[in-house]
Amino acid sequence: MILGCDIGSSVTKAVILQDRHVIASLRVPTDAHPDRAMGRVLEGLRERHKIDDGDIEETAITGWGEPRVSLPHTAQSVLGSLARASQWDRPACRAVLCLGAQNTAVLSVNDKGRVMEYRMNDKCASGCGKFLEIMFEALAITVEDSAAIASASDKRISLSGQCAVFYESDVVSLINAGESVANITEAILDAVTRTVATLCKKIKIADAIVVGGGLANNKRLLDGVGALIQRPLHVFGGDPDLIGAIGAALGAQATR
Amino acid sequence: MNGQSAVPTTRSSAVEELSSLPLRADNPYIDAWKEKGGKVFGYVCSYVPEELLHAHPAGLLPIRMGAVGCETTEDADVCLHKYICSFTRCLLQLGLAGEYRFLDGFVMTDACDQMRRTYEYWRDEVGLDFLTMVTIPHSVEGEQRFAWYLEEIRRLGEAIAERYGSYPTDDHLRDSIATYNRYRKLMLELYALRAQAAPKLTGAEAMRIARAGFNMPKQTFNDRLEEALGELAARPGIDDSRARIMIGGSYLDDTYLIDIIESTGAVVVTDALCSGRKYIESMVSEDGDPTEAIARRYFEHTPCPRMIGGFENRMEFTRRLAQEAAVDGVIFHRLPFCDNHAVENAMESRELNKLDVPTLSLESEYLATDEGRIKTRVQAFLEKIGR
Amino acid sequence: MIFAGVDVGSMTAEAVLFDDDELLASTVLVATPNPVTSATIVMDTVLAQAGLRAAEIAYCVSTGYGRERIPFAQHDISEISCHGKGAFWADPGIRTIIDVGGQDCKVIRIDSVGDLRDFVMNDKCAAGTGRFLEGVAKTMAVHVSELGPIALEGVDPVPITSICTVFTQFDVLTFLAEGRSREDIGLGVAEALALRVNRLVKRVGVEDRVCITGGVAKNAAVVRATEKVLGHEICPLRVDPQIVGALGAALLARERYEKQDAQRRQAAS
Amino acid sequence: MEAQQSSLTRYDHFRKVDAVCDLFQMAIATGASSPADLDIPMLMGILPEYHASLVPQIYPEVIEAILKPKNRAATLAHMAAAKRYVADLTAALDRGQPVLYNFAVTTPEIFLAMDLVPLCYELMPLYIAAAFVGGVDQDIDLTEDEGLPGHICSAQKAPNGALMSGKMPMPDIMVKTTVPCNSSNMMYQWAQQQFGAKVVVVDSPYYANRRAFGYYVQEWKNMVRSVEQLTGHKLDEERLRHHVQLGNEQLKYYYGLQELRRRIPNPDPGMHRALDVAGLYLCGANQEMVEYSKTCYREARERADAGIAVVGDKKEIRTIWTWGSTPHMLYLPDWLEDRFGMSFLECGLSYMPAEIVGYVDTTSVDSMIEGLALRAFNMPMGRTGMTHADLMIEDFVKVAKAYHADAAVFSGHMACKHSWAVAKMLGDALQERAGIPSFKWETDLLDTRFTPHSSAKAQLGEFFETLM
Repeated sequence: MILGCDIGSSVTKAVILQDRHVIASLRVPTDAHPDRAMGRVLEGLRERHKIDDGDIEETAITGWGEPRVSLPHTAQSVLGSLARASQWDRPACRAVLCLGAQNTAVLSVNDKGRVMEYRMNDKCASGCGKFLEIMFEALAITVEDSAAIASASDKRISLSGQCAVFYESDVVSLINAGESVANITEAILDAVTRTVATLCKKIKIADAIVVGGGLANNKRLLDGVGALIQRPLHVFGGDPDLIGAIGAALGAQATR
Repeated sequence: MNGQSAVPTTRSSAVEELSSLPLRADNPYIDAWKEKGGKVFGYVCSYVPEELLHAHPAGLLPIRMGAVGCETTEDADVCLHKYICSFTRCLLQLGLAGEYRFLDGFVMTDACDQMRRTYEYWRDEVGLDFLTMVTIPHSVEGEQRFAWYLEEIRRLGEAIAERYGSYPTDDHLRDSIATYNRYRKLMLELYALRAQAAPKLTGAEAMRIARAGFNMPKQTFNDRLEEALGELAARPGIDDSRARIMIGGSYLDDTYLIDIIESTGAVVVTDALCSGRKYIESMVSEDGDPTEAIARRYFEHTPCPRMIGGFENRMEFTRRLAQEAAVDGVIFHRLPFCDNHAVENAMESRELNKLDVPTLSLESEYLATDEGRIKTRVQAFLEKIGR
Repeated sequence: MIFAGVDVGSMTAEAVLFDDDELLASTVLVATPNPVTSATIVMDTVLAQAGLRAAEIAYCVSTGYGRERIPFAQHDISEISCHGKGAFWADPGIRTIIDVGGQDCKVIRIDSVGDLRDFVMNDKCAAGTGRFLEGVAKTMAVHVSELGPIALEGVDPVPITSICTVFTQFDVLTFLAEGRSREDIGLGVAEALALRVNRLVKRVGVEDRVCITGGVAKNAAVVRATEKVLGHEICPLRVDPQIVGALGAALLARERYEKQDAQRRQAAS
Repeated sequence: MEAQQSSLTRYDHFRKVDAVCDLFQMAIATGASSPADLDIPMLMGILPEYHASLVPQIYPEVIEAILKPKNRAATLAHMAAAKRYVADLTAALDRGQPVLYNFAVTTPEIFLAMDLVPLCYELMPLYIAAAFVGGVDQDIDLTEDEGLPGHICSAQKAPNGALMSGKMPMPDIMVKTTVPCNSSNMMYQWAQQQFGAKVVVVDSPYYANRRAFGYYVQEWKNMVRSVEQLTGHKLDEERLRHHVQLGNEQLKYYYGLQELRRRIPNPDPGMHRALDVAGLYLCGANQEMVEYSKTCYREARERADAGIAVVGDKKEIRTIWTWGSTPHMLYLPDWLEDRFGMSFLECGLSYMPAEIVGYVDTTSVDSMIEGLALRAFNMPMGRTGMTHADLMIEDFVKVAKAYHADAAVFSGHMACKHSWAVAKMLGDALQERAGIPSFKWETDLLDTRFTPHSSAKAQLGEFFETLM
């Protein structure tokens, strides 16, 4: 059994991989303390999945919290993990898009699973989950509900700008001007869709893309990106949020 | 067919027609021109000698390209990083999206790094029948520099001749010079109507009329403008304006900023924009070799910050306009990442402040959506100058 | 005679009632996404507090982000002029006002009668605004009002390197993960904010006396850090620094009313 | 006669650069091979007070890098050359010679031959930023406080701030080639207005053809005439020949080193690229700079002959940096060498094609000016900005192939419109025609706050880890 963990800044995702199959998975809050999060992971495995620490042959970790974990582990690169997990899920796919909380990343992979090219969002953070969170806070809606709310929109509005906070003031202006929440939500999702599509177009993508990360389940976003880049998008099998954790575990397995 | 338009003018008011001319694919003049077999040439900079294009016997309609109405830059952003100015990206976006499909040719300059670096994308990704560049020295001092520019212009003429046959004769050129000089004189009259104690039109109207001038055959535009001047002169002036404002900066063809300024009750009575007064100021000499005369006017009288050593002249120009129009304050606009105008505006602003002319510097994207933030600054500026 | 000022910002809304020379009542509320709703609620609240009715207000001026759409205001004035006026009333010695708002940071210079002389606002990037502190507080799971007291206890401030408000929250998480104390992080954030404010101050220059308005003025750590980088004392105001904009609006309401009244009289005579 | 304060102590930038040269030379002279071997308290005890006060501000990572055996000799030689340059400058200043700031895309030979003080406007801040933590950040702030925007190139924001705060002497004349950018052209106009300097323009035409070059040579000749008229200093043919010969000799080793970097494994440490950039700006200034080039060449040659790689026993990832190095992270290439096996072959600020530039013909004043003009025409940034993007793209595809590169790093400088407009085409061309991936990251030449070191390391680490 290999424990794969992806320690994000707010949530830690963990999977147990056995013979390349996921036999257990869980999510725990990180609360800025990767070590404590790892403790919660092990505890959850024991209690909910009856997996003892001793059953775990190896722990592989990726993500923001990795350098801050004192538990013995192998470190796995974020991009390498995404590449491996996508190959594991859909061996024919040669590209991955990860829509995470802090970062948006797109990468292409060769037939050996090696990363060929990648791009991540630039300095100003528009285009990531955090950005959407801030925007929707101003509208008092959640990221989860946004796609459904946006579906009722009846007007196209363009948002521009670079800074998430200034986008937010544009959003406030729109509210101020009496725009409907549906239309504004659609405008926000549209802006993010375009940013993500532009990022994807910066690298060469031959065919289908595997999409992982917390925002991969947002249908409005995915359909929009797919239409703009004209490539089929496949949501990472099972829970797309686990893509990093599975990739990390696969990385450890590959070197055994 | 040189310059004579077939589009019937049905509207009763010339002002109304000119201030609402549809752009690009919806522009009836471009349609009519193309239908008659004419070529349409776009350009983006005040250093492109329009007379030379206009005079061509093949019937070239020069239009100054803008990107009003562009809503997104997602494709251009694939090519150009966001550190490239948004006007450049919006324009390329329209090119990539096929909005400039009707163009036969595009004449660029190397006047600014950002625009000139999109040349290859226009060449490789957009595809036009004719694409070239007129390159410009960075100083007007010294005959060798003028000679370079003159040769660039001759080469442009030769390249067009090679592609579309025959080179304009001196008579063609003189006709064009006359047409353009008339255009400039009429536009200066329009500015005079703005600069009156009770301005006859708003800054937004003036900008829309000027934009029509970028997008119509000049003879037709001149005739309509002459009518429009009559209509405007007969109007009552705006005698309740809160403040008289001049705007300065680079290329601006969207009334966005002026609308914000004028929504506070101020009137934009003049401008020192590259797409405004700077574009129409000073005539081409009607004597001597016409090509050389055209080159002289464009090279020496276009006050562009790219010219090192030209600051005094540019400042003098701005000062003169501010005095002529008796402005209460100057609002400088720049696009983010525009080095030329960011520094120029700061330098001019200092000089104006020394003369007790209050200034405000604003930065906004070409596709601005930040009305609230700009309006607060403009309103506070007016409050500051006691208006 | 009653004059009112209402200031609707992106984070909070304030209302002030003013009776000739006396500050009658003031209210600060968290803003709703709709500025008209915010303004209405905050005005109703302040009226109730003073035991007055809306009809008793002689003149009302609105300011702040939603200033143009406040139906019960007769006039709107930029928050820049209002902050100048309000601060000047609270302390006639004030010449420089630093207003740290939700999305904007402004430095305002006023003259010896409280009129606006010059101002500068942050461009393009929200670093150095109230949002910056709010995001950090959220990341640290404390209320933004607790940030000041926490930061005052800091001894070894963390270096905040990111210029981006969104990314700073990420930096803060990293510091927490590295075991840095909340106090040191709070202090690092206060110093980073002060540095950004100082950059803005330099663009218009500074003249004593200096004050800070807006909610951030209540953050003692930011005030202290700003004093340090500025080299000028930040003078405390005798009113709640958050109501200064609304107060200025009420004062300008009185000015406008009196001016119009004088004109009316002149016309009548 | 009253004793005057010497220029060396009067101008902070000179004093600092001079002291850094001493400190680096001393650190290396101790024989220590890592900072841990240095007896800091003992050294602090023997250092002059000013020098000691600077020690805590120096990047420890830079000390670590320069003490490594592979970097020692070249650093020593470079410091000697920089020290000599500062000494010559300050001596000339003390004699009351006019100060001429020359833009980085020119070289100093002509001005030295006119007995002027040729100060490369952009160079002192480069040295300061390389050695000191947050080295020129304050100067950059001073400039921005004037109302100039952040996106102006820090290579001009920093010296402008240094002039404002008296860290460098006021200019009498500034010589500016108009290539590469709007940003620098505007900042020289700003300096003209602010400091009353006379700006002499060397207009750099668009296009890389014979017509353009003919025009450019004439511009150089006109510039010489203008500077002579403005200063009353005549160009001395023999002095010019002397410096041109030094420059030629320096370039001989420079070109040789470029050849050596094509070898596998690469024998030339990456940290030298940033030093080479400074070397190009000072080409022909002094004998010591020739020695620096020679030292780099000799050491690389020895390593190449012995088959020793600069990346040690790591698997080498041969990279080209299409923009440049990041001066405020002087140690970065060294850090990447030792950690990831990255070797730094060439960058946009070091690539100057020998087959085009060659050597300056010393026959006559005309031939020398022409040769120097040809070099400036093709200097880093000059070549980048001179014409259509194709030239830059062809150059890098060629370099990638000739140097057997495995990857390209595009360290995009925020102010550089050229590179940020070309990045996509360049990356595509490198992938399609040279088969190598490229990585793009945003940085600033001199401003350490734009992309903090920790973030830069994390981003680059991610890339090289993925390649490993």
